[in-house]
Amino acid sequence: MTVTLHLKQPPSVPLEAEVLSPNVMAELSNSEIRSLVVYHGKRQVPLEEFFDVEGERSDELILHGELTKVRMIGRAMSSGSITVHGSVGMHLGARMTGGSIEVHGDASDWIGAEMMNGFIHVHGNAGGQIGAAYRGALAGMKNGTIIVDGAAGLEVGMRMRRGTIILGGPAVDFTGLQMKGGTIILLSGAEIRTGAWMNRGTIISLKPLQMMPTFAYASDFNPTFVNVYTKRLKQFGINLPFTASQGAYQRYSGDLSVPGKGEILVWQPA
Amino acid sequence: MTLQIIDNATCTFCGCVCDDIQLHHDEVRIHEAKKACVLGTAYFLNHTAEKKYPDALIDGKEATVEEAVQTAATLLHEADMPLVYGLSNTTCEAQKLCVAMADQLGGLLDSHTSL
Amino acid sequence: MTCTLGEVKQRADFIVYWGGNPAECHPRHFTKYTIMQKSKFLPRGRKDRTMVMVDIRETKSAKAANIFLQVKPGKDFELITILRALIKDQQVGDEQIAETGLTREALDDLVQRMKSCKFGCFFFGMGLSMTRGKHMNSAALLTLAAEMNAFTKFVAMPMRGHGNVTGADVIMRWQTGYPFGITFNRGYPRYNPGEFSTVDVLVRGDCDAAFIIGADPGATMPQPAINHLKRIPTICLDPHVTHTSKLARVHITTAAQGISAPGTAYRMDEIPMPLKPALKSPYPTDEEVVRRINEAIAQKPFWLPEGSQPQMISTQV
Amino acid sequence: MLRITGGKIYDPANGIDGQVKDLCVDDTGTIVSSVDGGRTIDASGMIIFPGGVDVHTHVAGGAINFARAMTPEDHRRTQAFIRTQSRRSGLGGMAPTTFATGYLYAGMGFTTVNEAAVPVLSARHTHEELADIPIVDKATLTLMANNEIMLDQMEAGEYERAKNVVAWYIWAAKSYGVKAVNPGGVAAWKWGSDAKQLTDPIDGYNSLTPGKIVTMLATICDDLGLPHPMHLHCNNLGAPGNISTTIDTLKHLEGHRAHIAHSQYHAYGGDDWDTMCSATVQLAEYFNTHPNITTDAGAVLFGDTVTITADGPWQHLLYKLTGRKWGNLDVENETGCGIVPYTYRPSNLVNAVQWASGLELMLLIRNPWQVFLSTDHPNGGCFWRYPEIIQLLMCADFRSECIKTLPDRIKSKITLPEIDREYTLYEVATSMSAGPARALGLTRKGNLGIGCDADIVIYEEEDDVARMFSHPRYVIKGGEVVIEDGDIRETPEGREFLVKPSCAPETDEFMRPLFEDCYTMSFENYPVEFERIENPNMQECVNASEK
Repeated sequence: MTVTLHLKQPPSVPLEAEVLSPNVMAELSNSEIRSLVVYHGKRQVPLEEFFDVEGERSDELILHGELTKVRMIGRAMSSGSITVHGSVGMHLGARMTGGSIEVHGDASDWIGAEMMNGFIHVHGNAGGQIGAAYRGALAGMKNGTIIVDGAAGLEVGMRMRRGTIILGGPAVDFTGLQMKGGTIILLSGAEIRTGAWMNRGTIISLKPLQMMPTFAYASDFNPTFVNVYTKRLKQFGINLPFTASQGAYQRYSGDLSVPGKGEILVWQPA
Repeated sequence: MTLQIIDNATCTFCGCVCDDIQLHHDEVRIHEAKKACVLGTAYFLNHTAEKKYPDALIDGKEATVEEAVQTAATLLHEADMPLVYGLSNTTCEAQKLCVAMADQLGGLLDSHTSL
Repeated sequence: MTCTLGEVKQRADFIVYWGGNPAECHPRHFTKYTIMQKSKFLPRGRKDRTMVMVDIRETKSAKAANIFLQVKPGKDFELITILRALIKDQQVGDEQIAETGLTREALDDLVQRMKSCKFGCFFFGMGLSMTRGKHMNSAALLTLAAEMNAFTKFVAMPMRGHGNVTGADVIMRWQTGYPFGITFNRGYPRYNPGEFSTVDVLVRGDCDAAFIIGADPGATMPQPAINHLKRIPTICLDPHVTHTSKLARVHITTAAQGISAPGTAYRMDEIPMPLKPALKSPYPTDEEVVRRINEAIAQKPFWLPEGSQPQMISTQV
Repeated sequence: MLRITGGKIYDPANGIDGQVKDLCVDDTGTIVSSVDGGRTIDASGMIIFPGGVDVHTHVAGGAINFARAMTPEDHRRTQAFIRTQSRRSGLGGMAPTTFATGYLYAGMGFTTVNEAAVPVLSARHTHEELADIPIVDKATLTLMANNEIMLDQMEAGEYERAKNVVAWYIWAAKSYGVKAVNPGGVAAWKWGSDAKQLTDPIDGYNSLTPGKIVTMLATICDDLGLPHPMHLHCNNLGAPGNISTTIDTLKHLEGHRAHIAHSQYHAYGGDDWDTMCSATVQLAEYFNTHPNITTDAGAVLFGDTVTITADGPWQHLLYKLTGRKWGNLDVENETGCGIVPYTYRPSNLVNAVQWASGLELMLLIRNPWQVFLSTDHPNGGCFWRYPEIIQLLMCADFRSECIKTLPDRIKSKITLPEIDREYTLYEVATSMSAGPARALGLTRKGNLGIGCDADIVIYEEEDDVARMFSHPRYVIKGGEVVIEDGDIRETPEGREFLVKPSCAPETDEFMRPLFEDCYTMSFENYPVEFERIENPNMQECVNASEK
């Protein structure tokens, strides 16, 4: 049994719909779900004004449609699953504490911002501030995993404390800005200022990076933890090279300006 | 004709907001802005008390201020997500009312700073 | 890590302008507030002060500086970050320093001067805050200034541009808690630059009406933003008929602040100044027009039905 | 018009301790002996207090507004007031927005607040913010002790001139009195150092010491006849062993009236952070033998807050200790201020000593007319948490429970466990209303006598003291019911109290050249225009010798 929602017409202004969460739907009847309140701009309207709703009382949520203006899907969810067939708006899975979200399409900014735990997989591209801290907050994501198959925007993993972010496509600027822990894996590299002001944590890039001047080259090595990571990532179809016969990681440490103990590992094929 | 003088006038052209300007004016235009810099002088001398523009325009046609006020209120009130923006070249007194407007409308509020 | 301009005038013996051109954009900044003034603490005025200009090209302002540091375009963030490392005696490679367009000698000298001054001040302009990196560039300089206080007194201040933009910032903060980029769509203020800031809102087409005052986005914003303003009902208040007025559904001509409209404006250091208008305008003031629009809106049904909301919530979205 | 019947009245200003009595209020919002018609509130079984008075808080002006900008993360997690047709929205938290400040104060029965730190240069700004704080009445104190023009006169021994300068500034800032912060220390801080010893000359001066500033400024306040005496934030705030500085400062005040701000921060023994302990017994003893001085607790509550004071050196120390974000704001010629978000934790020994010291002072100073409820908002905790302090004062058992959560090593550092005093309702009413009103010289406040302002709080008696004081049944401000059953009913504008001390007419001409030397504003544009003050209310200055 699932709850399946089809978007009837795209909203003309952003639709804030934090009720699109398995926790909210789990105990509700179909008619209760239809009358949940969403915010079309400033107007409070029932969910059914924008969605056809099938099913009830389930923590498996399936969404269909062009949802790019629909924000806060899965916000603060703690369990269950959301599957989206289409593209979604900002704050997908922000502050979530558990459960999983899968998007067959693109996502926007602030995916998994300040999330505590859980799993997000976006098959298309994403925006900026993935797993980041909101303005002023000291810590971004504290645990969990975010995978984006495509490209990403600015400030990915800003101030993240734990957890893993994996980007299949390239990122833009300030990836891992002020990072405090956790791991960011860049399969296609990033533009500039990667790891700027990072304190702790690890950024692994399989493509060459333009390093910040305040990172110092330490050594070439093949750390065993990459080995461990590789095994974990296999289930998502991601292969990290780690054997010495394939090449080695150049290890940079920084950011000296903090001064921080973060590390950036850049893969150098043999 | 003798010009009237205002001492310690304030120039709002740039963020320095110098308040030591001496303005010489004849009630229609300012003829001299002593102590003001080139930018400030141009700002003071380019404005006049003449009526160069229509009071208001609605869809490009001249209208009274009252008509324009009512039309503006209707358009803003009908919107689902109105935006109040700018707030640079205006007084604090007007800015406070603009914040009140966004609050009253339930809309977006933003200034030049975010650019 | 900020102060009033009077503090700078009185005490600053080391002044750095970063990415700004005061000689042409804030012509009296030098003479009235900073390098040219004599004070009780700096009796010889200009001679007692050192001025450094950091910019990507040698502007008119650079000629007035004791030291001009030409940074490569787009390398401000890197340069400031290097300085943050250097003041903490961290080792940064020559090659890395060279990428910013400057030499180790120049930076060592700068750091030594920064540490040995009695009162240092950074002023930063749009050349820093509006180039790649944007607010992070400003944040970098503010952080550097804060960290310099471990050695001596140091402050940083933005060189705000147009008129009373500081006033807007200050007022929004006390009335809403946030300086810009705010939405009230849930009945209380929420803040997220990038989501609720105007360029982003317009480019994405997230609003369905716009009220523009004291700005001319029709002349300054990117084309997709202007196109959206054309699509939706736009209302514009301005002393002139501007580009925005021409694309707007409604334009109202108002008196110009400080020329024919009285009131208050904030200086870039957040000091409010009274306005003394010289002329009488044939047009109403912004204040009067906005008040009348607010009153007209108040006559219409309120968007949140009375009693439908709690008066206070303890958990926000 | 309003009649309140059957309530138990606690009105220390008139010696009324729980007697059942009717209160009548006329159309001007004044308490009168009888009224005809109007609403009647049946307060049978309820408790009636005069509206609370906060003698020391920071709710408006450049510094708190800077703190607002620095703490967006706190605005997001705090309570939000939703917009209604007639009422503005707002956010509470560590540095509430102006509208929310009014709602929150009124919501817990406070009707008068004193903004304790206004730099003259941003006074215009402070008044604009105060105008946006609804419901409560307001007073402001001008920061003086580091004003270089005044210090220069003191150094030169020109007492009369110094006095005129102070009078001139008070009226220019449209304020109600004088606040002295870390005398001489902030001026030194502007060069990156600090003034620690009361008898050492201040950096940049030959003979002027912090001690001399304290004595002279207190004399000036007395001679000008200000209704509120000098409001003093002593040197060496927050430092271990600062009790000696504090006692030394108090000795410089012999024979003068004075109010010592947030004395908790000035009552530490020990030599460093490891040995720091409470020295409140010594400080309380001084207060108990010197009725000429009053103080407010500056109590600390565990939890998050943002510290903001005109004491730049202390702030920078905090920043270094915590590594949290830091903002510092210096105002030309007058004062500076610093801002650091901070979390007080029971597990932290220093914080635990601070928590205990605030309560100790309130319990060890015997006369509640001398020690008032405050947290030095937002420094020790947010003002809307005052009911938690009242509970700690009224319930010794609750206090013991709280002490149990502190680290064991705390026992040798504090006196609190040995104190079994419990505040009575009468003492609470004195400490949160009647006492601070008297210290401020606001004769119509904190007083339910005939002719006073009808600022009245009505509580339903409850065992849960914290709940009772945070949820008054009714709050009446100036005769208007503003809070009823926890709902905001009305949000009238408050008044602002001002004084105009006498000032020699030649002061203007004397000030002009000095002014133009240090400031960047035109002399003429500097004083705040009287017309800008919303609902001004002039209070008289009476020279002590004329009393």
